[in-house]
Amino acid sequence: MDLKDIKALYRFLKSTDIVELEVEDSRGRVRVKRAEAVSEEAVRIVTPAAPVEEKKEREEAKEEKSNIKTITSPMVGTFYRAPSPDAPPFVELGSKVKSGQVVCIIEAMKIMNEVESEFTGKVVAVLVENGQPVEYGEPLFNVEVE
Amino acid sequence: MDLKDIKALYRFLKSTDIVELEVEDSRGRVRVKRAEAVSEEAVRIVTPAAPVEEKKEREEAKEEKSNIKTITSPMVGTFYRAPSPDAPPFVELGSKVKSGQVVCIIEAMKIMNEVESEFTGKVVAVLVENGQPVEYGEPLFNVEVE
Amino acid sequence: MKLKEQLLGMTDRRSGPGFVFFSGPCCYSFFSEERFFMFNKILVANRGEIAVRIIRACSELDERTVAVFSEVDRESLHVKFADGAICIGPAKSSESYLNISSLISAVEVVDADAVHPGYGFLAESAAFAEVCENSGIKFIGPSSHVIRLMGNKILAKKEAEKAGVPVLPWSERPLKDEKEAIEVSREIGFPLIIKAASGGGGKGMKLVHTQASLGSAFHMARREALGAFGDAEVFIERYCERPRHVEIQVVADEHGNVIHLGERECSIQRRHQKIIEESPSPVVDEELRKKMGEAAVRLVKAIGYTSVGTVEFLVDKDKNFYFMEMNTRIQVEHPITEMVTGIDLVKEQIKIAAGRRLSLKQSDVRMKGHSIECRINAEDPKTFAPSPGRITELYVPGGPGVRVDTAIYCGYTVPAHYDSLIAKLVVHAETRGDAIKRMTRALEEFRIGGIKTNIPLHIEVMKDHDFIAGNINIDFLSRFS
Amino acid sequence: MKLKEQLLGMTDRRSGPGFVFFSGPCCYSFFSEERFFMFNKILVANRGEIAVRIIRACSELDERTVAVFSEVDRESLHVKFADGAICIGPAKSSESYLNISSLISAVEVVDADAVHPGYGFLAESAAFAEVCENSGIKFIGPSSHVIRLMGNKILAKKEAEKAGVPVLPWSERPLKDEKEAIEVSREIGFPLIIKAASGGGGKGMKLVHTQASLGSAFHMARREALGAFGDAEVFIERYCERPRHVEIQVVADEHGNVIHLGERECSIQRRHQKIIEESPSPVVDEELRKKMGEAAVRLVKAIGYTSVGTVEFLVDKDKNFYFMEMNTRIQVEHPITEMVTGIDLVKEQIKIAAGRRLSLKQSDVRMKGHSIECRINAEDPKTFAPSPGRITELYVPGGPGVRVDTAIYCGYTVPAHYDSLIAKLVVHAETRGDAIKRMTRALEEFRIGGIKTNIPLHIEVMKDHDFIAGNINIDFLSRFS
Repeated sequence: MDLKDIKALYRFLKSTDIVELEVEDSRGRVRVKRAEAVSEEAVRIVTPAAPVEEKKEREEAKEEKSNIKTITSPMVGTFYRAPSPDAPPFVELGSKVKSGQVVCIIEAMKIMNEVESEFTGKVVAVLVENGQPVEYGEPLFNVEVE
Repeated sequence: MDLKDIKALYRFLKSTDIVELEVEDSRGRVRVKRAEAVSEEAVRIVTPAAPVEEKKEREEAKEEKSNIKTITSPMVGTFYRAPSPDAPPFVELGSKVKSGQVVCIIEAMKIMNEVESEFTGKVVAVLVENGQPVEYGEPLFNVEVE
Repeated sequence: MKLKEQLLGMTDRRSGPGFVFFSGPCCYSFFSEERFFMFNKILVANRGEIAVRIIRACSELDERTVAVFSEVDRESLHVKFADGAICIGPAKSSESYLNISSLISAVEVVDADAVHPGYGFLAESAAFAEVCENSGIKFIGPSSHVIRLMGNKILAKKEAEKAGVPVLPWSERPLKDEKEAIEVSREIGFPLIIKAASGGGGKGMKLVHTQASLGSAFHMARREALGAFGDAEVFIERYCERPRHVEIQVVADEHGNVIHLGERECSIQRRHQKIIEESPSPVVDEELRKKMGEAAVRLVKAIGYTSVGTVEFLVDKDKNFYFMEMNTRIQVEHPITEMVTGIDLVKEQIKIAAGRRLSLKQSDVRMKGHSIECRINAEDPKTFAPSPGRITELYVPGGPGVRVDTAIYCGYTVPAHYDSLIAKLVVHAETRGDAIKRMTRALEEFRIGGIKTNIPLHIEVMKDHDFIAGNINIDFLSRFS
Repeated sequence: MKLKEQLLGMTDRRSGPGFVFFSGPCCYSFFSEERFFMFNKILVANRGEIAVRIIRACSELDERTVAVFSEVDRESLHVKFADGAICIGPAKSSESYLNISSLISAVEVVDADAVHPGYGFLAESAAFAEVCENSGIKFIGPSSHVIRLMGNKILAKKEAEKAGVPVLPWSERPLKDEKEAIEVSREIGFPLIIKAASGGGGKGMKLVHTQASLGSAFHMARREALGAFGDAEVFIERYCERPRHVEIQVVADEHGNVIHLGERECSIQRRHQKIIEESPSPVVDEELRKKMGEAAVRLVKAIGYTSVGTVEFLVDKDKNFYFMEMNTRIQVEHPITEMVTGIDLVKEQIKIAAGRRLSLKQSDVRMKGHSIECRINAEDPKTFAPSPGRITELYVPGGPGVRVDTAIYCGYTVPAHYDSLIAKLVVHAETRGDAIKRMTRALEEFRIGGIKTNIPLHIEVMKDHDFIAGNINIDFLSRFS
């Protein structure tokens, strides 16, 4: 932080009613004191960084609200988009799928397991490359439900 | 945190009646003060940890505000209220003391060390029994300063 | 946690609990010139402290590991410590850690060529070992044949008898009906025990005091055995009163070399679950150790056992010992043997699986000092009810002669789905007395906040006069509840 | 924390970091019938990990302890682990941990009858030992006479020569003036070293390459010695190029029994501060160990030394060894000797102070396996600047063969006032190679958040070709900065 920064900061502060400011880094400490102002809006205190779990919850919440559903892998194995190397994929990006329709194969212990869509809608994302290994619960396709 | 962040934060604060904000990370310390009531009560959210120091600070603050001062032991030793077993105590509860006046003796390694009051005022509390061991910094007397 | 990223960036997986690891590239790259890989990758088919234990051994051997985890174990330490990790199913063990096809599939997709089963779960599943054998995956343990043989208590006892290992008088065959049971009871006398052929570890046993109750006990035992093990076969054995439970650790390579590493005293049990183990045993002298050790080695050689394993004996008050069963895996309590012999059993087990020869002869084995293990369980010390939950505070004892094997860390949530064992506190000292003092000191330092543990019970035992005097048998703990 | 409460409720003081201890009464009450108190109470006149180490030893011996602390150390682990604690002064060491009258006064008011000085602070203060002797307080260490003798490097060298212990060619007396220095330099040759008689541990040394610079170096050395040690006496010694620093651990009781516990290799140093130690040394064979051990025992017997102690040697590339100095206290690196011998040095030290006889003969001492210690310092690994502060995250490595001696815990604030050593990570394994792998694994598991540490430097060393090959000398670390 040099004089230029400090001047810029001061110009900004002058335009506000902040009477005290304290910043410290990295990722630590912010302190702001304003001259008394009057406003009836509620105060919201967001505590910082509740990591993974909260983010997940938020994502889930978003999913629920939106009409994008995810088809996940029901087992560990290798992901195949088509029944055989020369056959066309079960579904393409943009394909319409129906609930119960086979969308891919997971090979596990030399057995080809068909994976069916639980949703009816349009495939809006293919999340795994053909022939790649997948773990249990790994997202495979996003489907936009009507 | 750069100026942009500070500006964004300020925009939010402006929409509220927060007059003081303190954030610290990670997972620690949030402090918010709203204008609200004219009473000076603060919304104090005390996140755990750092108990001792904070408490100490608060105690000191309280002490500073009040006119009760504490005389503490300058060394490890045995606390004696009088120069000899049959002599009267240097000070009694309610005695007036002057700055520099001897208030007790701490015996350390067979040497009698006189402890002087740093304050002028009235002894309002004797905190240690005659003949008891004391550690460094242990409170001995409370003195009400005029 | 994307599988692909893991598989690509194996060396970056060694991240710590809660925050990112700060060091440079891992040791593999450095040692690559001189490294002799025993296996390409070892899949650790377990969880908790034993998975961490195995990963540590592999890391010290420069062997790469892949952890498996159920959905609730995503934040577990074994996942963080392994070089790679793969989710194999939901929380329920039958669909994850006990799911053979899921595990084999995981081995295939991560390109592993060996599996370490740990203890519990599939460690003594002959079926799992057999699938590995048929799929060209090295099962780090004995052959499926031997697992199956020792898994049947009737066949195991017969093998022991053949090898000249003492057994308690018994029916010498499965019993078809009540009549046969009564006949046998005349020879053996009361009290006697009815045991399930497919039982083990204290499960499926009925103590019978009089002939009057023999009939109903026999039928109940068969019914329970069928329900619990899918096998109604039962047999009768003489009951040994207030025995000690003493086991011999054996190590056998694939070239016919077999040694034993002395005994472990495991008499402090609650409902047939060992709680405290020690080595050496306060009752086993050099002569008895030699006799029991030689008996265990005879059995191991007779059945062609390879890998580490344990032969369990009952020892009566006159120091007679009787074969009870063989555990064909690494034991929970293996660290106490490591402490007194200085031998790393899990490393040995992996080396044996890679075809290496034992580097030690029986005469090289020296027991030094005394070691005790306390199993720290997440449970109420009074009611013994499990106590899962988030660990909010943690202080792990340290200093001389203290070893802690655990998968917990501050902030970790102990899931409700699995065994309540969360840590093994192990001490080593010059004498038994010193070891008890050291264990007391370490238990008093140990702090686990947020859940209840049996640490207070362990402290009580360490201060118990009978325990200190070595007066223990398998009923010892009953007066602590 | 009221002193009186502590003194009354001694047994309740064993509370843990951050939360209240949950167990019942402490072991003292239980063992009281059979307990033989060596001392009434032992005052531990130190802080940090060594104070914790001593308290652990006392606890295992059923000896009661009183911790001392400065105002900034109120929340330190040694305060929490001791049976009692007393504040002895402000943060500044000269007014607390180095304040003899404050410590003696503390001994008196808490009714202790012995003092353990640890290392550093007053551990090698003949004055402190003498005050203890005159006050009827047992100083757990050698006599003040011996401390004073070995504290003077000129007297110490003379004693070594008398005892037939090899020393480097030297001036054999303190040097009065430049003329005398030049005379001596003709006999000894260049390069040579000017050392302060009252120096030690690498302090107060001047390396001189040519006669031209001898004069100014001599005057500077005298001036610095006077400033640093209050004693201008200096002497000249032949310079030994790129030596190894190897020391012998000795143990001597008050009945004339003296044994040695083999060597420690301490060549990995930064600015004469040891960073990594190991035992056995990669260069010391059985014959050299015997010769050095016998030399150390001769010196100890000659000066009438009692307690544990260390005789330090320089070893040149031809395996000649030369007496350097004697440390009359427990060393920072004592755990590696404990790991390979199985002997608890701090317990031995306390027992010796209580007048007990050694329970071991030289022939009973067996070194088993290999041990390494890494000193974990709170410092920037690049700049070596100290890094005090609050520890916000902590994962301490565990598992087989890993020992951690530390006074830190999660939430603890490392004060800026004292030494930056915050933990000693010690491993033990069957071979040196295994120990290096184990240390690497443990270092990679170790997580200390909130402050910087030298863990990355240690990991680098463990992966260094020369270190792995055992090619080390006291200049080894210079290429790591």
